[in-house]
Parts: sequence; structure tokens; C-alpha cells
Amino acid sequence: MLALTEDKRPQPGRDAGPLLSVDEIEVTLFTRAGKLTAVDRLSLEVKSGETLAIVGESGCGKSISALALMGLLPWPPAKLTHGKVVLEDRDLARLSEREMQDVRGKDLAMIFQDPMSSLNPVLTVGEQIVEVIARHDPASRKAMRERALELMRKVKIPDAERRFGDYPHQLSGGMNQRIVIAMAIACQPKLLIADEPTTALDVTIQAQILELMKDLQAETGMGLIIITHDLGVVAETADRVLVMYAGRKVEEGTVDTVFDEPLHPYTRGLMGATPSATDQPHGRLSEIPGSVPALAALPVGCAFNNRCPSAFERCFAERPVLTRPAAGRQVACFAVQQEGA
Amino acid sequence: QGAATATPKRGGTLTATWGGFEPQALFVPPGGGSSPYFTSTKVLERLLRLDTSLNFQPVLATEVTPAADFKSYTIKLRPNVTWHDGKPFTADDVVYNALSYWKPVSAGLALKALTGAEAVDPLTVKLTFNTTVPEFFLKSVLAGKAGLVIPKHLYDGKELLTNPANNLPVGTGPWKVKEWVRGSHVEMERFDKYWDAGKPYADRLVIRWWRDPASRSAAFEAGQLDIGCFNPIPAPDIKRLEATKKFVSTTKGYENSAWIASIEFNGRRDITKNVAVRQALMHAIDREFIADTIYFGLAKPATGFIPSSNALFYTKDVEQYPFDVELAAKKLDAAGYPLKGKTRFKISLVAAGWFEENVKLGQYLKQALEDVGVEVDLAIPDRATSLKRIYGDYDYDIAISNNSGPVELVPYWTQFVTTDGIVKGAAFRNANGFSDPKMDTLVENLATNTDPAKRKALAVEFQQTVAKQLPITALVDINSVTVARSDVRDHSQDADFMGESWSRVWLDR
Amino acid sequence: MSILSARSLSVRFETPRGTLQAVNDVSLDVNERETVGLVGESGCGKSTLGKALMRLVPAAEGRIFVSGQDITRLGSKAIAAIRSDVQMIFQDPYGSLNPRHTVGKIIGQPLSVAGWKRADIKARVCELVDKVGLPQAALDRFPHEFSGGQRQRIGIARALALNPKVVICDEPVSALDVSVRAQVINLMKDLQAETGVSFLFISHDLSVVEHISDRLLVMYLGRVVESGKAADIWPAPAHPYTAALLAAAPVANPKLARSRTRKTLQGELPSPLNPPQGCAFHTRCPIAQARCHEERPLLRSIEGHAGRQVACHFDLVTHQKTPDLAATETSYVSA
Amino acid sequence: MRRILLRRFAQIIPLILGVIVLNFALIQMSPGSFLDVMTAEQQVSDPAMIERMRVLYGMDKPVVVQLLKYIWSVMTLDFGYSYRQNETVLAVIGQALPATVILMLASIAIALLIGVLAGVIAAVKVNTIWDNLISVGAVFFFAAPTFWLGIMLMIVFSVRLGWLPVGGMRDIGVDHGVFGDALDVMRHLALPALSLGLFYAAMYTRVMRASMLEVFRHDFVRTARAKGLSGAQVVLRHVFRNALLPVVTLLGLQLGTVLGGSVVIETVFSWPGIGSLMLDSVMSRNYPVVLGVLVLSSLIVAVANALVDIAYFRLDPRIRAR
Amino acid sequence: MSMTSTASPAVTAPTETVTPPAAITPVVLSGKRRAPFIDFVLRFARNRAALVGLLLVVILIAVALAAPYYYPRDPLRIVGRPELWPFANPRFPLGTDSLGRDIAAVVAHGARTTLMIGLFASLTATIIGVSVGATAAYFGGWVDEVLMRVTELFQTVPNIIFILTVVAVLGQNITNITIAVGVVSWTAIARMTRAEFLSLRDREFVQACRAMGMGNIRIMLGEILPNALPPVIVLSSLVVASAVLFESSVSFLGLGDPNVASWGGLIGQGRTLIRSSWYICAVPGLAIMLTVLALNLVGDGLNDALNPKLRDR
Ligand SMILES: Nc1ncnc2c1ncn2[C@@H]1O[C@H](COP(=O)(O)OP(=O)(O)OP(=O)(O)O)[C@@H](O)[C@H]1O
Ligand SMILES: Nc1ncnc2c1ncn2[C@@H]1O[C@H](COP(=O)(O)OP(=O)(O)OP(=O)(O)O)[C@@H](O)[C@H]1O
Ligand SMILES: [Mg+2]
Ligand SMILES: [Mg+2]
Repeated sequence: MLALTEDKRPQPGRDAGPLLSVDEIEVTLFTRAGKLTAVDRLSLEVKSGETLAIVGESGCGKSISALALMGLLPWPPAKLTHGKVVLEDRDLARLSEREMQDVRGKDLAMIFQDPMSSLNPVLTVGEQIVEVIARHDPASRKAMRERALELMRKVKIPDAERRFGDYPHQLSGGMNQRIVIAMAIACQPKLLIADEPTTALDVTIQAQILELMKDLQAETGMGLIIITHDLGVVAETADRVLVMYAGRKVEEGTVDTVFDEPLHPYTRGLMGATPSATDQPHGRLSEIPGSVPALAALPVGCAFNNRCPSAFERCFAERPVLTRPAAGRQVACFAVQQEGA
Repeated sequence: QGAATATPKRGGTLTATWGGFEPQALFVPPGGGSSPYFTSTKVLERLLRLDTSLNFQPVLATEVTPAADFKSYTIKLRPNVTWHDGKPFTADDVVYNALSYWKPVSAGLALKALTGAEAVDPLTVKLTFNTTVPEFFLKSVLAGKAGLVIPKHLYDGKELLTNPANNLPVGTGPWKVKEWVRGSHVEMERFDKYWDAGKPYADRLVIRWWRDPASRSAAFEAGQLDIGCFNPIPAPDIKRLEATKKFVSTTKGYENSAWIASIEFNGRRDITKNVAVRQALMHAIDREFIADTIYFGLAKPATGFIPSSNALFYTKDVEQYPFDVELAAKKLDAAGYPLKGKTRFKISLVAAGWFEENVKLGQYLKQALEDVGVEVDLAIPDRATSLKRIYGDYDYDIAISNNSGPVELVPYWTQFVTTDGIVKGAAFRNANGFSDPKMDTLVENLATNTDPAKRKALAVEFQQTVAKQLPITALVDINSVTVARSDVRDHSQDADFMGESWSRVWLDR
Repeated sequence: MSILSARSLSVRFETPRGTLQAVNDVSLDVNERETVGLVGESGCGKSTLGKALMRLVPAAEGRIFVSGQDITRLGSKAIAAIRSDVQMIFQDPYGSLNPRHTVGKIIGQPLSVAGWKRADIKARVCELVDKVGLPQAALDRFPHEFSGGQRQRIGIARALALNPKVVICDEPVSALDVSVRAQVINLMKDLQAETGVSFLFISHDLSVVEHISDRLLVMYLGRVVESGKAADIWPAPAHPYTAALLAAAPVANPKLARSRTRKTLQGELPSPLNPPQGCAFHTRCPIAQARCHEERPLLRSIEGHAGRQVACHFDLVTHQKTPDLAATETSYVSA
Repeated sequence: MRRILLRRFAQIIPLILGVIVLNFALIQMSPGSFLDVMTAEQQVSDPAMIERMRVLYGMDKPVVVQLLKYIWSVMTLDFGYSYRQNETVLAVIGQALPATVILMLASIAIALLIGVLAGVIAAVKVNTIWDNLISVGAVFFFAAPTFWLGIMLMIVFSVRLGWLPVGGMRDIGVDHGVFGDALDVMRHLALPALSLGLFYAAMYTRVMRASMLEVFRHDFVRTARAKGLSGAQVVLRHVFRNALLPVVTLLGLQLGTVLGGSVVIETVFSWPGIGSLMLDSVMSRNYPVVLGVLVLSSLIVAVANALVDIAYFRLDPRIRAR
Repeated sequence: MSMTSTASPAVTAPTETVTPPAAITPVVLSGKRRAPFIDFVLRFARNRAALVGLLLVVILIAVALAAPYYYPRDPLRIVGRPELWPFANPRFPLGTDSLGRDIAAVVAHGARTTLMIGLFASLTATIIGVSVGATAAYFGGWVDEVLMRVTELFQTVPNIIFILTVVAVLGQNITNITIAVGVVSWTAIARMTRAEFLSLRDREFVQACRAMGMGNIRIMLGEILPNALPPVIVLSSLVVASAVLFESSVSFLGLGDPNVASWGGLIGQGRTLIRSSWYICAVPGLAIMLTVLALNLVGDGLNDALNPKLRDR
């Protein structure tokens, strides 16, 4: 087994330009209740070898954003209504479906939350891996099978030859997630999006999977976006963190700065509500009162105002825009601005 | 039909059907109704046949002569007749038929007087009776439904009802059964050694069955059907087909198998045992309407029990019950059933559901009787239940049924009113319970009197009595119709065309 | 005296593929005002154990005691009396409330089953709703109108309706969001302080269990492999599986996370239908020896550590075989 | 797998017993017995003759004895004798069976072909004009009584256009040779099979469409798209096979009702099958045939269920695991 | 099969009716409140086809209810010349049948019959089906085994044959036809109920009820049944449709109730005249088709509106 030390952590190419740069994307849901903005002018960048974590509560638009990047928004009702998604030098939002099909799975790959339902139950896992290879990099059946087996070994599926012909239900959740990962990395994508890749898994298996993703990233230098609501996972894996609330980015920064010094009250709330992040084992957890507002019923002003301990008049009147309190750091909060001012 | 002048052409396939369902077996020994009768008569023959002018013509018998005392008959048989399997037809066959088939199984009451049959020589048979037997009566039996001649060598000593030969009969007739596809058709081919040399004219006879009259008329139009007997298609379609000039229809050929729609009053029930009520109710029924609307004009309002097509015995000179609602009401009042509120009394009406017209008849009758203040509980059960209710359980006040019979009145027509006609469970017999010694004597006389003129007088008396007492009577005489393509020639030339062998029918193509 | 206890409890399921021993020879005690944590991987039998204690699934062997009374074989009439003492909060806040009933009806149901009068029920329900921090207006609404955290509160109110002495909480916060989770945990702690109710707290989330439990039971494939005071186990787990669990749990602290060398467990969870011979954990155990393949370790007390039990031939506490597993934990906890 | 099949066949014995007892009871309750029908139909009036027939039909024995006797003979694979047709029940059914089987298989084939195709198209083009057209068509054929459809088709194709025969199963008395005969049967088959097939096709269309849409919702479809597969590949490789399972269930149900499914259409088109036989037998209380057909039907249901199991087994590896 | 990125409904999860996203993010308590029933009505109303179906059904019911007022006399009465074409005589807007009965009257009264048969057959089937299915699933074990064998038994017998047998045997009246249709239709409902009960039986809210000591009957009727009903209701609505078809088939085969005006009976009697007076068949045929169509549309609409899978999306 590969025991990784800190030194081996991939070094994000600091001077190289971004691998993926997302510029002010907006996803609108066209529903009978009207148009709803599920993702509101979200911008982000990922460099090769870098890991960006997107955190936020359920329903804040994490998955929708990821699907927007992949060009897989479910229409109806979701549509990308604004913004650019530039992978290296191509704007994916402008590509035709056919061109996009060539990008998906090859340059840009994605893995989903639930490994069991992410795999087709009636095809063997081997076939499903071969399918990607055949789509983007066809070769002889034998060669493709060899490649698939190699991938399975790479993601540490024990006894890969035997497992090749197994169906998803015959494998455990962890193994299935590894198969999904094998599929995703089959064509050495430049960027991998992992949407809550471990939520459905047990702790011990979760650790295995996170470990595996780190290893693979180290090996191929791909960019990685991890979507999660588990701050532990963020701390373990990410270089940078992006915090979302109600469809917007509220804070961004390197993992250390955000954990050390969360600026946005929401981020602070999240930290405080995570038991292991607090230093007092048996005390009360700090809680964020209330619950996430519905998309259709967002409050005027800052979307977090009704739950925010430090909200003041301005928060109820105006929407805070993103400011840059420090290099590589972004936050959207009037309270922070005030402090800083 | 017509064209007697043209010389018949040989060859071709004649495709036929009738207005009913497939038979359960091609030949059903006790009779089995029209369907097996239709198929079996193409294969099996009788001693005589009755032509349209009610003269008996020789078939297997060349002569049937009564002794002077009319207590025995001598039958001369046709020589050189062979069965389809090659065995010769002899007097033994006829003796066997008379004693083992006709008398116990097929003829019922008709041959109850038969006491013996013997083969005088290979081509002569003598039948002996314990009473006098009128000549027309006996010949009528021999030419009738019960008189089919079956091969002794296949039946003797075996169970008649389940004999395998019933399904694929072997006879002396013009047609040999080739193949029977159940649910579809039976295919027959001409019998080369048929005694009537040169016949049949067609090479092949195919009888097909459709359950649905609309399908039959479609089959006619599609050219897949040549001839259909006994109302094969819906009445309105007949006119439509005839209008194309490609088809003809005729009501000829049913003289010896006339059908009526009958109404029967149960003499066991309180209300209907009252003759006055029966008579009153008859006035409430509009027989013109029944004939015109329910039967699309293919029926005649009946004047009495015996159908008017019976040229020999029919009389119009019986009590008539013209349609007159007020009169009916008045007579009901007089009979002791005045209106109580809206109704006088309630009766149950059972219309036997085997013909579609009966359904309508039942519905019409219900309405007609309600118009004179009689509440009606109408039931139109399916075939089996109808039989059970009317003839088995006698569970009705008024029943609508159908009867068919030959020209000869005894026993087919008389058994509806004689005491010996009451046989619980036996269908198409006396179900009304009418029992009158005078009537029984009258019928007995009719059965034994050998003087044709006397018989005619007795028949009139019979009809008058029935019309007066009204245990049963006819509502309409049904005109049975045969529909054929116009190039089918020489059909419908017997008194019972459907039950003839069709050896003389030919195709003008 | 323990309020709820089990002795050698076993539960078996007959499945098409054979007998599944979901709970195997488990004994436990929950004392007054105590929270006992029950952790283990998915499918190790935590819920089944909880349901067996509630007598929702029949126990194949063993006994269950409530306040010292053996309820293992009680008939449905007699058990009704016990129901008020032991209640359960279910894992799934969406699935555990009947979507066709109003919240008021749901919370009042245990009372009406227990034969309370209408007016009394109403009063008690209002009180409960208050207690779990829901507005009175909630009573006429349907569960689908509430968020997960609010629903879990409804579930808690229902469980508390009859003033139980002990509540079995089957992963009450697993389905909830981080921020809401904190709300529910705080609520439970408050209630315990207020009413003195005991909790058997089932979870696979170690950070939560750590936060809330006094004592801890660790299960693996239907058996208890370690038990003891949470404060004892946390810094020095005795069973290699416990150690692995602790090691695997992600730490919400990037520096700490980077500084510890994680050694993840290898191998897959064995099927409970076909558990391995010997020690069930030997297939994944980093310190397994030949003996572990043949001989199943019994749950035994650890000498010198009162109240701690472990089922391991070479437990990490006595054998001081502190491979990197234990070492990292120390550093993690001390941080 | 083998265990499933064995279980299926073990279940069949109580099933057949149940069918027999249930229907025996039903027939016994009916007014009008087979004897009544037979004596009436054959116009038997002689009481001695009626008695002779009663004994012949075995109806002189108590009902229970009749039932037991029947069950015993079924166990020895003897389905009794039909006095109405004057043949053994097996022979009677055997003559009608091929026609029905051909008709049903043809209509099932038509239905599957049309239904699955239309369902797939409707699902792929969901909410477009195609989907609407197909859905409306499906509802239309689903709602139209089959006999009505049959009559209409007959009027158009046989009577007006004269392309196809009006009824029956083949041209009679014409020998077309083996190949020609087959062609001939197919010509006769076309309309009845179409009338029935369109009804079933409507069912398959609806089921297939719903099932495809259901499968489209699954995560693995999104995964497949994320792999870069084209729309056609996604539909054919990933959705179609998963969507087929409900269709298989429906197919099994339909196979199970082969014997009864066509009574009405057989009547309209004079198709010489079990349907007409059954109708006639019910009407004439000819219970050996009725029971024979029902026993046969339950056998067919069992076989159909087994086939569905096998199909499931082939289509869905999850079931193989059991 | 080409798919563009903007319009690629095929591979995205297509929802036939777009539902608002309220489901994932919970409604805040202060927000407006919708009872499930209102919610259901709104959802149903969104489906245009279902509304059309419902409208048709309502018209049908109206016609059925109004029939005795417009046509107070027995609809089977002969009132005019036979075979009058529709519109030929203003007294008989839909013409007369072969006996001279007013087709409009027969159709109007036939709607009553049809509805009666449909509703009662469906009711019979639902009551039997739900009882059997619920009992089988809830108690499991041998109860389940026995009940499912019985269900299979009834499934084995071909429906139409069973109906014909029952009708032939018990007598041709509307009650028996209704019972017969109900008796053949319950199996599907039983299976559906069983499946629903099986999946609900082990749901946590049921366990919660057991945990509080609630009795089996109360759990079945009060807790599980309301949740199991939606799909059953859908199926029941379809049983109404199939009952209408069954009745017409039975009448077509000549086994209908002669005393009652029914559409199937009208077709059965009119079918012999299909070539000359096809309207006699066409009018009730159309009525049947529209009714079945409407019921199917309503069924589909109910399915969409009641199906939790579609709802929470
Ligand atoms: N198909 C859809 N139709 C309507 N609304 C949708 C749809 N998919 C997502 N939404 C809405 O978009 C918003 C963002 O959803 P998204 O799935 O991105 O959340 P998320 O952050 O990934 O949440 P989770 O942590 O639960 O996965 C939510 O409010 C959701 O209700
Ligand atoms: N009703 C049942 N029939 C058969 N097997 C069952 C049943 N209920 C549970 N099991 C099996 O028993 C084992 C223990 O299940 P249990 O639900 O208790 O696990 P758990 O520890 O609660 O897991 P999780 O964390 O996923 O809730 C599992 O293997 C499960 O598959
Ligand atoms: Mg998500
Ligand atoms: Mg659990």
C-alpha cells in the first residue's frame, strides 16, 4: 500500500494558468412557480493538481453547479443561462452536445454520490469500464479489457480478473465507488468532479476512497473538485475551499485560512456545529438557528440574514457582493466588510 | 332457383353456410337440431323426400305401399346402392334402422306404433304396426328428420350416441366427408359411386360456420360464400345484397320445416290457467309489429298454431285475436282482473334466448303487456337456462319459444298439447301442462285415421281447439330465407332444402 | 440500577440465502441519566439490536430487562405497560412520521394507544411541542411541511410523550445537515439534563458519539468487540477495529489532518451471512496472528481498567503493541 | 434458478386442484345441466332415452363422486370425454389449440413489436408531438372494444378493399403447397391478429414508455452520460434493457391468458380456436371441456410464469443472485 | 438519434409534469400552508389530459343523473319508427334502433348502467383486493402463501371466460355481470396492495406505531392503508374502465342483461346491422370508447398526482 506523507501531496502548479475557470455561471430553474435561480453568478478556478472543495448545506446548489460544468443539467427545468465554463481554452458552454460528448469522460469526468445507483445494474462492472474506453479511446477488445483490468487494479479492486465479470450488486458499496472512480479516470481526465463521493459509505471505506483519490491525483496531476458537506472531508483533502449558501458563493480561500479564520458567519456556524471541530467534547454545540430558505422564498438582501447572528439593517436591504479581504480570499458579507473597513 | 331450362354444369366447389352455429358432431343420432341435420343430410340419405308440391319422391326406397288394413307397409329398396365405404346397402340396414335407430332414438312418439320390421328379401322390407297408420304420416316420418338411414355394419352392437361414425358419418349420399376442421368447416367431396349417376354436379361441398351474421354477409360480399340457408345474414343486408344483382334470396324450400315464434301460457299457474286471461292477453299483442319490425318483414302474423305454409292442413278458420288494447283490457276486467292502481297482476315472462329476435320479442311483449296493466318480470336466459326453465322446471307464466315441424302434424305439432307430450325435461314438448282427454282422443284419431279427407277435418278441429284454449299459439310464422349467389342453380327445390342432399345443385361458372 | 439491559441477546433472520445472525450474544446496560453510544459499520446489527430491545424484532436467544423486569417473553398486553418506559427515535426523519397524519396526531398517538383521554392528550401534546422547540402552529400541519431537523424534533416529542426512562436513538442525526444536526444534538442533551432520561445512542458518526456519550459499545458483525467509558476508549482504544474506526474518521482540522499519517483499513466488510472463522475482524486486522484465524476471542475485561471490555486476543491496551494505529490516535486526541 | 422453476411447478398442483373445485362448484350451481342441453338439443323426449343419456354422462352419481372421479382422472392425465363433440376432451381441445396459439402468438408478436418501438420513441421524444401522437394512439386503441375494432378492420380490409379474407383460418379445399399454405394462414391471420395485437400494443406502449421514463430517472443514466456516451448509446445500452422488465411481466401475464384472451375476436373472425370452443362449452354446460381448458390454462400460466422467471433471470443479474 | 445539449430530453430525467422545487428545501413554517388534498388537486389540475378526462367523466355522470328527467319512460320502450338515422327526426337526435327505441334515451340510461357496473365492479374488486392484499402482506408467512395462491387461482382462469361462466351460471342480469367483473378484477388490486403493504410494513413510522404498542388492525387501517391507497385508487379507476369494456364484450357475445339499457347491449343488438345502420353500433361504441378513454386519462392523472415518486421531484 502506498503510504503517503505530507511531502508527497501534489503541489498545485502555482504559476501555470488555471485548468478550469468558471466565470459567473447562472443556472435557472424554469418551473411553473416561475424562474428560480439555483446557482447565482458562481465563479471558480481550479489548477492542475489542485483540489477545490465546495461545501454548503443540502440544497444550496452544489450538485447543480457540478452538473452545469458537465453540461448535464436536467432540462426541464434547469438551464445554464449565463456565464462561461472554460476548460483549458475551450468554452464548454458553447460546445454542441456532440462536441460535449467528446469532452465528457475524456477531459472532464464526474463521480456521483451513491455508488450503487451510479452503476447500471444489468451490465458487468468490467463492461461499464470498457465502455468509456471504447467511447474515447477505442482499441481491440482485448486491449481494452486489459486497460480496464489495469484500472481496476489501480483502484485496488482485489482479484480484478474475477471481479471484471461481476455485476454491481455483487460488489460492496466501496468497491462500486472504486469502479465508478476507475471509469472516471479511465481516459486520464484533466479535471475530476466528485459530488459527495463518500457520503453513502462507511467511515473506514470512506477513508480508503479519499486516500485513493489523493493517490490518483498525485499520479496524474488532474484537477479535483470535491463536493461535500462534511468539513472533515474538506480538511483531509482540499487545497482550497469554496463555501456556498443558497446558490451563491459566500466565502472562498485556502483550506488553512478558512479553517483558521472563517470570515462569513455561515462558515463560522458550520465549523461550530461540527462536533470534532470544537474543542469542548461535552459542551453544547453552536448551532445555526432556523433552516435554509426555499429557493422560491429567498429573503430580500443577504440570503443568510434570517439566521445570521451578526446581521444588521443593511443585510436585510442589500445583497452583499464578494470582496477580497486578502489575496486568494473572498467573502460576501457586510459584517466582514465593516470590520475590515 | 329457376334456370331449370339450362343444362347443369359439372364441377366447382360449393361453399355453404347456415344461420346458426357449428354442430357438435356432423351427425347426431337423436336429431340434434338444424346444425347437425344440415351436415348429416349431405352424407346420409332417407328412403323418400318431399318435394315443394308436397309429393313424396323416391330416394333409397323406390316404393312404399301400405297393406289394405294400413297396419303394415312394404318398402321396395333401390338396387345397387353402396355405402361410402363400399359395403352394399340392403334391407338389413333398413330393418336395423327401423328397430334400433328410428323407433327408440330418433322418431320419438312418431313410431310408437311400430311393432316389427323384417327383410322380405335383400331389397324389400316390411314394417308392421299395432294400429292403422296413415300413408302420409308414415311417408312423412320416412322423409323427415328422423328417417336418416345409417349403416348397420358400423353401428350394430355399438353405443349409438358415442359412435365414432357420428363425427365422420358414412352414408349413401352424394357427398363423402373428407375433413372436418372443428370451429371452421367441413369439406366434402363428391361420391363417385353415387347411385344417381352423374350427380352430384359440384365436385366439392364446403360447409363453413361463422358465429356472427355480419361476418357471413361480409363473406358473401368477399366472394367466399355461395349459399346460406336459414337466415344466414341480417335481414337488412338481404336487400342490400340483392340490389347488387349478384345475389338472390328465396323463402322457398322450408315448407317441410316451418318455424314459428310461439307463445305459451303455463296452465299450472294461477293466472295463466284462466283461459279468459289467455285470450285477453292475445288481444294486447300487435303481431303486425312483430312481423314487420322485429323480423324485418321476414315473418307473417300468425293466425293460429299451425303455420300458413302448411298447404295440407293449415286453416284460417279459427278464433282470431286481433290487436285491440281496449278489448284486451275489457276482457281482463271481465276475467276478474281489474286494474289495481296501475297494474292488474304480475307475471313472469321467459323468452328463450337462442334467437336474437326472441330478445326483442321479449322486450316488445313486456311493453305490450304493460300497456294493458300487466306487470312483467322479463327474463331472457341463455340457451341452457331457457331450456331448463321452460321445459325442465316449467318455471314461467308466459314463455316465448320457437317450434319447427314438418307438414305432418303428428306428433311434432300435436305433442305440445297432448298429455303424452308432457315429459319433464324433454324440450319442445308440452310444457304448458295442457291435458284434455278430448284433445288426446282427437290427436289419437289424427294419428290413426287413414282417410286423407277425414284427417284434414280432424286437423281443422285440432287447430280450432288450440286456438280456443290457447295453451300455446304462434305469434308469427317465420319466413326462413336462403341467400345465394346468382350463379348457384337449382337450389331450394325441396320442401326442406336445407335437409336435402344437394346433389342437383350446380354452379353456373 | 440499569434501566434497560440485555443479556446474551441474539437475533437471527431467515433469508433466502441462509440464516443471518444479525446480533450475536450481546449484553448491555443502560443506566439512569446515562448516554450509551453504540457504534459500528453499516450492517453490523446496530438497528437490529435496538429493535430487538424494543421487541420489534423477536430475539432468538437472551433476555431483555426493563427496570429489572424480564420483558423478553411478555405478551402484547403486558408489554403495553412497558412501552411507556422504553421508546425509540428512528433513523429516518422522513420515513418515521406517517405522512398522512398531522403532527398533533403523530405526537399524541402513543398517548391515545396508552388510553389517555382526549383533553389530556391535547394538553400533553402542546407541552411536548413546546419542549422540543416547535411552534404550536405545527400541530395542524403535516410532516412534509417540515424540514429534516424539525421532523426529528417531532420524532423526539413522540418518543418523549409517555415520559420514558430510556430512549433508543437509532442514528437520529445521520440524515441531517451539519447545522441542523447540532440543533438536534443540543436538544437531546437539554432534555436529558431536564428529565433525566437515558439514551442508547446508535450512530456511525464517531464525532457525534464522542460528543454525546458517557459509555461506548463498539460492534462488529453482530458482536460487541469493545465497551467501556467513552473517555477511556477515545484516547486508547483496545480493539484494533475501534482504533481503525477512530483513525478513519475525518478530522475537521486541516493541519491536524495533514500531520497524522492515516493508515486506512484494507479489505472489505465480510458478509454477515458468512462471517469469517475465528475472530470476525481478522480479515482486515493489521495485527492479526494465526490464532485469530482459528479462535474467536471472547469479550473479557481488561485488567487494570475498570469497566472496560474487549474481544481481542492481542488488545492494544494490555499488549501495548502500539503499532502506528494507536499512536496516531493519541496524537489526534491530544491535539 | 432451478429452485425457482421447481417451486413454480410444485405450486401448480394445488392451483389446478383449486381451478377444478372452483369451477366444478360454479358449474354445479348453474341452472340447466349438460343433460338438459343435450336432450333438448337432440330433441329427446323418451324418458328412457333421457335416463340412458344421464347414465352415459355419469350424471347419475352424486356430485362429490363426480368431482372426485374427475380429479382422479385428471391426475392420470385423462381429461374425460366430451359427449357433445363425441370425442375425448383432449382431442377436442387439441383441435382448437393450434389456431388459438397461432393467433395469440401472432398478436403478441405484433403487440411487442409495435408497443416496444412506440414506447421507446415516445419516451425518448417525451413531451414532443411524437410522444403525444403515440400516447393518444395508445389510449385510443386501449379504449376501443376489440370486437368493434375487429369489425371495422373487417369492413375496410375484407369487404371494401377485398384484400384479406373475412374469416376462418385458411382457404378451404385449395392446396397451396406447404409454403403457400403458410402464406394462406397468414393472410387469414392478419386481421384477427391485428385487432388483438393493437389492443395489446397499446398496453405495451404505455408500459414501455412509463418504464423508460422511470429508468431515465436513475442515476446510472446520468453516469452513462457523464462518460460521454451518445444519446443513442445511452438509450440502447443502458435504458432499454432495464426498462424491459415490466414489459416482461406484462408479457407473462398475457401469455398466461392465451386461452381466454381471444374469445371475442375468435367470434368476430370465426377463428376456430379455444375461445369459440369455450364459449360453446360454457353455454352448453359441457363441463369436461370447460374444466379441461381451464386446467390447460393453469398449466400455461405456470409455464408462462416460469418463462417470465427465466427472462427476468436473463435480463436482471440481481435476480440471478437469489 | 441526435441530441443537442439544449433539447435532450431523452437522457436527462424527464418529468412529464414539471414540479416546483419546493420539495428539497423544506417549506418554512411561516410560509403558506397547503393541505395534502389541495396539493393533490393542484397537481391533478396541472395535467391537461387528466382534466379533459375528468370533464368527460363529469359529463357522463351528469348525463346519467339527468337521464330519468329527460327520459322518464323506460328507455327500452318502442317509441318510433325503427332505424331512424341520427338527426333525421328531431325527436330522436341520435336516431332509433332496430326496434324503434330512442338511442339517445338508451345511451343516457346506458350511462347509468355503465357507471353502476363500473363503480360497483370496481368497488367489489377494491374491497376484495385490498383486504386480501393487506392481510397477506401484513401477516406474511402461511397467510400470505395461502392468499397469494388463491389470488393466483383467480388469475389463472381467463377473465372473460370466467365472467361468461359466472353470467351463464348465475343468470344474465346486471348484478351478476357486475359481481363477475369485480371478482375477476380484484387480483391485480390485491397484488398491488400487497406490494405497497410490504414496502410500508417495515417503514419506520409503522415500527414507531408498533413500538408504542398499537394493535395490528389499527396499524393496518389507520397507518398503512392511507399510504397504500393512492396507487390502489389509480388501479381501481382503471378497473372501472375495464369493467365497461367487459360489460360490452359480454353483451356483444349475447349474454347481457336484456332488461337494462346498456351500451354494450345496444352494440350487441346493433351489430347485425353494422352494414346498413352502422350508427346503432357507432354511437354506443363511441360512448364506450370515450368513457374508457376518460377513465384512463383520469387514472393516469391520478397516478401522476398521487405517485410519491413523481411528487417529490
Ligand atoms: N430537477 C430539479 N427540479 C427543480 N429543482 C431542482 C432540481 N434539481 C435541483 N433543484 C433545486 O436546486 C437547488 C440546488 O440543488 P442541488 O442538488 O444542487 O443541491 P446540493 O447542494 O447538491 O444539495 P445536496 O447536498 O442535498 O446534494 C435545490 O433547491 C433544489 O431544490
Ligand atoms: N428484516 C430483515 N431480514 C433479513 N435481514 C435483515 C433484516 N433486517 C436487517 N437485516 C440484516 O441484518 C444485518 C444488520 O442490520 P442492521 O440494520 O441492524 O444494521 P445497522 O448496523 O443498523 O446498519 P446501518 O448502519 O446501515 O443502519 C444486516 O446485514 C441486514 O442486512
Ligand atoms: Mg447534491
Ligand atoms: Mg441501522
